[in-house]
Amino acid sequence: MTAMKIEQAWNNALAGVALWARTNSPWVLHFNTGSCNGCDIELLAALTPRYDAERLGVKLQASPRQADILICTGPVTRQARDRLLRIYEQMPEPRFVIALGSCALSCGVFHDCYNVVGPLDRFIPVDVYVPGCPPRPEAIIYGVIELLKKLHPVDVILEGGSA
Amino acid sequence: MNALGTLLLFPGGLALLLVALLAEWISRKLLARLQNRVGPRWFQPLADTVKLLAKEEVIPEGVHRVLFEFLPVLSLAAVLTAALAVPLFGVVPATSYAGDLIVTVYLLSLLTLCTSLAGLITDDRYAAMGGLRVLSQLFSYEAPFLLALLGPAVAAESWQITRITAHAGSNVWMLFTQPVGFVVAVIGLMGKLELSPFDAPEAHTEIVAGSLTEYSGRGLALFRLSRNVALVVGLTLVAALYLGGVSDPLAFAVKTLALLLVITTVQALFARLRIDQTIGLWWHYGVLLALGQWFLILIGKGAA
Amino acid sequence: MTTQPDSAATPKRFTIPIGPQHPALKEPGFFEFTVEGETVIGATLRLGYAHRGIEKAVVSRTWVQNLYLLERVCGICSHIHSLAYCLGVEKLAGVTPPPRAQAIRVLIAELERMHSHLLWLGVAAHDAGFETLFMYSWRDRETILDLFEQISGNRVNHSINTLGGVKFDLTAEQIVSVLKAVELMEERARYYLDLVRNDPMLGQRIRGIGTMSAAEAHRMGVVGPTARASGVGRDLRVEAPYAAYTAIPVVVMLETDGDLQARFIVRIREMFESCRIIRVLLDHLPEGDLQARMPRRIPEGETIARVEAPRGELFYFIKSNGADMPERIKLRTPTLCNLGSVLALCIGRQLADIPMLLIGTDPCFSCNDRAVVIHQAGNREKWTWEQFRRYGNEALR
Amino acid sequence: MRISTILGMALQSLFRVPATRSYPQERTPSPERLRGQLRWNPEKCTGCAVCVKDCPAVAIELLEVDKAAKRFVLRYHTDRCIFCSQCVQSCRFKCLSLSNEAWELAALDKQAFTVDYGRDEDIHALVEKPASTDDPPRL
Repeated sequence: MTAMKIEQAWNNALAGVALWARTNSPWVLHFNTGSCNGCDIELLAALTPRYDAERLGVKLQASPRQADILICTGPVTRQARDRLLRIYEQMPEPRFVIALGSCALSCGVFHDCYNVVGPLDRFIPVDVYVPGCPPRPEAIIYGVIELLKKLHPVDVILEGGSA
Repeated sequence: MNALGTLLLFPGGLALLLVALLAEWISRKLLARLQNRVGPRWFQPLADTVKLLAKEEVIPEGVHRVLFEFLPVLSLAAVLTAALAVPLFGVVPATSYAGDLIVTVYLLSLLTLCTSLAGLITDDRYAAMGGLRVLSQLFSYEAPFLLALLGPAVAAESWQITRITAHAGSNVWMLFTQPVGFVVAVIGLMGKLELSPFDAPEAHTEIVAGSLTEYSGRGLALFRLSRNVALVVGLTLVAALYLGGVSDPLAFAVKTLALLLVITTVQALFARLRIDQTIGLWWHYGVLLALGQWFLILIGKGAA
Repeated sequence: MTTQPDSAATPKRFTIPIGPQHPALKEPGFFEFTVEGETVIGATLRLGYAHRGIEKAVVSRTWVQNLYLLERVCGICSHIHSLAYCLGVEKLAGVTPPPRAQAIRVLIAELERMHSHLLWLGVAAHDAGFETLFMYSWRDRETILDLFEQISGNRVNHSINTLGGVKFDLTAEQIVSVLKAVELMEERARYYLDLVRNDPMLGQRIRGIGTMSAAEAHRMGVVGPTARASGVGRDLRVEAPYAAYTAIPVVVMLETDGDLQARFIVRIREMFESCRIIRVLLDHLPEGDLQARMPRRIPEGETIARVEAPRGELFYFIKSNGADMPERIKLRTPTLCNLGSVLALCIGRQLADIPMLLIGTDPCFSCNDRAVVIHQAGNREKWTWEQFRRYGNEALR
Repeated sequence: MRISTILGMALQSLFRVPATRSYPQERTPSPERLRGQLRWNPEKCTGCAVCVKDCPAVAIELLEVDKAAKRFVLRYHTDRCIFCSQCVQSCRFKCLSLSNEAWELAALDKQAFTVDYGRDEDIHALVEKPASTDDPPRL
C-alpha cells in the first residue's frame, strides 16, 4: 500500500519536473505554409536583441525532430499542405502548434484564392491562435506565453529575464 | 564507498554534469550579452535537458535501432570516463597512470566519432552530410590538438597528466613559454567541440542540424550533455596544462572560467568557416605551428 | 544514405534538398542540389510552395480591396507593391496624388529600402554563421520599424498608401524622430560598410564568391542591387522616376567586382543614399492634402507601373474594363529575375556557399511564387534554368 | 589587417544595458497610431455598410436588428482582420477606430475572436443567431 503511494508520489514528482522543464524550454520550429513574409520576419525579430525570446527559453530549431512547438505562418497552400503534414508527423510528442497571423487563422486577405486550401486548423490541431497582420513580436511572445500558461496553469515561470 | 562517491557525486558524475550545464549557460549568456541582448535564464540548460529526456524519442525508419540508441550513451560514457584522469575543479583526479593524457584525448575523440556515426547510420541526407563533415573535421584538428598538448608533456617529460600539472605548477605558466601551443590547443578544442566558427558540421543554414538531425528526445539530450561535459574536460585540461597547474582549486576554477569566457567571445566574433577552409587552416597553419613549437621545446630541452 | 539510382558509377553523389522547410530559407522555396562530396554539380529549383493565386484573386476583388491584397504579396517590400499598384491605378484614373502624399510615399519607400537592406544583411550574416552581425543589424533595423509603427501603426504592412494618396500624415514630432533615426542609420551603415569590407573571416566567405561580370549580369537579366554590384546601373528611380523622385535626383551606387562582397557593399552604400534622399525630402516637405478623390470605378484602359523595389525592378501591368474590379493584373517581381542567376552561379561551388549565393540576390519567394503549375498528373515539374529564363523574358514582353 | 572587426562593438555591448525590452514583465506603451483590434461606436452608424464592402478580408458583418431605427450589431472577426484600417478610412461617420491598446489578442480558442459590438439589447436580440466559425463567405 505504502509502496504504491510512494510510487505515485514519485511519478507525480517526475511529471511535475517534466512539466516544469517543458514550460521553460519551448523550442520552436518555424514553417511558412504560404505566408507573405511579414509574420516570418516578425517571428525572427522576436529572437533578436530587442525582444530576445531566448530569455523565455525559446530557441529556434532547424530540425522538426528537435522542436516542441510548430509555429506556422500563412494560409495553407495546396503545395505546402503535404509538407505541413509531414513536418507535423515528424515532430515528437508532446508537440504544440501556434498559428501565427491572420492568414494562418482564417486565410485573412487570401480567402478565396484558388490555391489556398484553408486555414491551418483545418489540417492540424492548433493550440494557440495569434491574430495580427503581422502580429508584433511582443504579441508573438504573448502567444507563446498563452501556450505555456495552458500547459502549466498555476504560474508560468517568468522570473529573471531582465538582468 | 569513497571511490563510488568520487565517481558518482564529486568530482565525477553529478557534479560534473551540473557544472557542464552551468558552463553551457555561462557560454550562452555571455554570447547573448555580447550580442546586446539578455540571454537565457540560469536554469535554461537544465530545463532543456530535462525536457528532452522527457520527450518522445522518435526512431526513424531504416536505422540500426540498437546503434541509434547506444551511440549517445557511449559518447556520454566516453567523456565521463575521460573526466576521471583530469584534475576537475582542481581536485586530484580519480585515476592516474602513465599515458593517461593520450587516453583522455582519445576518449574525447570518441564523442566525435559517435556523433559522426550517429549521422551516418540514418537515412537522412543532412545527417549523412553532417556525419561526413564531422569526420573530416576530426581528421583535421586531431593532429594539431594532440601536438599542442604534447608540448607541455615534453616539457614535463611525462605522459601522465598529474605529473605534467605538477611540473606546470612549479614552473612559469606554459602560456608564456609555449604561446603558440596554447593558441593551437584552444582553437583545437573549439574545433573538437564544433563551436562557432568551426561549426560547419552542424551548420544550421546548410545542413539543418548536422549529424544529429534525426535525434529527438533522449538521444539529443545525451549528446548535448556529453558535448558540455567534453567542454568542461577540455577546458580543465588546457587550463591545467597551460595556465600554471592546479595548486589552488579556487584560482584554478577562475582560470578555467576565464578560458571559457575567451572561447565564448571568440565564438561571437567570426563568421563560420567553410569545411574546406577549416581543414586548410589546420593543415596549413595549425600543424606546422604546433610542430615548430615542439621542435623549439626539444631544442630548448637539448640545450638545457 | 540516399544516393541516386546509378549509385554504382558515382558513389559519392548526393542530392541535397534545400527547402521548403529549411533554416536558410525563411520561406518555402525548394532547391535540389546535386553534390559530389562538398561540390555542387547540379541544381534545380521548384517554386510554388507559397503560390497563393494572387493574380487570379485580384480580378474578383474591388480596386480598394486589391490594395491590401497586393500589399501582402510580400511582407518585406509591402509598401513598394502597393505603391506600384497605386501608381498604375492612378494613371488609369487620371488622378494625380497631392505632392505631400507623393513625398510621404517616397519617404516610406526609402525607409523601407533601408530596413530591407538591414534585414538582408542580417539574414546573410546568419547564413554565413555570423550570429553577432545578424543580431546587431536586426537590432538597428528596429529603429526603422519603430518609425513605421509611429507613422502608420504597423511595423510591416504599413498600409500607408491608399488610392489617390496616403492615409497617414507626418507630424512634426515624427519628422524629428525620422531625422534622428536617419542619423543613427548613417552611423551604423558606416560601421557595417567597414565591417563587410575589412572583416577577414567574413571576407573569406564573400570575397570572390559568385562573381558575375557585367556581361553575365546583362545576359541573365538580373535587376536591382544584384545587377548594380556587377556594374550594371539599372535603377528605375533614375531611369524612369516616379512620385517624388522626379524632383530628387538619385545617385546610383555601382560596384564593379560582381562578387558577394560587392552585393554587400552596394546595399550598404544604398543606405547612405536613402538617408540623403530622406533628408532632402524632409527639408522640402510640401504642405497640403493627403488624398485626391478617386472614383470607385476605374476607366477602361491598360497601363504599366514600374518601381524600384529594394530588390530591384518591380513591374505591374494593370488592365481595367471600367468596372469596380480590375480585369487583369500581372506582376513581375525582382526575385524572379535574379533567381536564375543563383542556379547558374552555384555550379562548381562548395555546398557551404549555396545559402550565401542564394541570399546574395535577396530572394523573396512569396513575391514570385505565383506562376508555376506544379502537380501534373503526379509528376513534379521542375524548371530548368532555360525555362526559367524564358519565363522571365516572356513576362517582360 | 584586423583579426575581427566586430570585437570592439561586442565588448561595448557586454558592458552596456541590453537592448532588450523585457516584455511581459514590463510593457512599453504602444504608439498612438498602432492598429490593433477594431472598435465600433453604434451611435452614429447609418448602416451604409461601406466598411463591409471595402474590407479586404471579410472581417466585418453588419447585422440588422431594426433597419428603420438604425439599430445594428457589428460582428467583427478578429481572426480574419488584417488591421489595414480601410474600414476606418471608408467610414464617413467616424464610427470605426482601431484600438492602440488591444494588440495582445492571442487566444486558445477561435470562438474568442468573434466579437459583437452594439447596444446590449441589440446583441441579445441576435443571440439566437450563432456566430459563424466557417471560412469567410465567398465573395
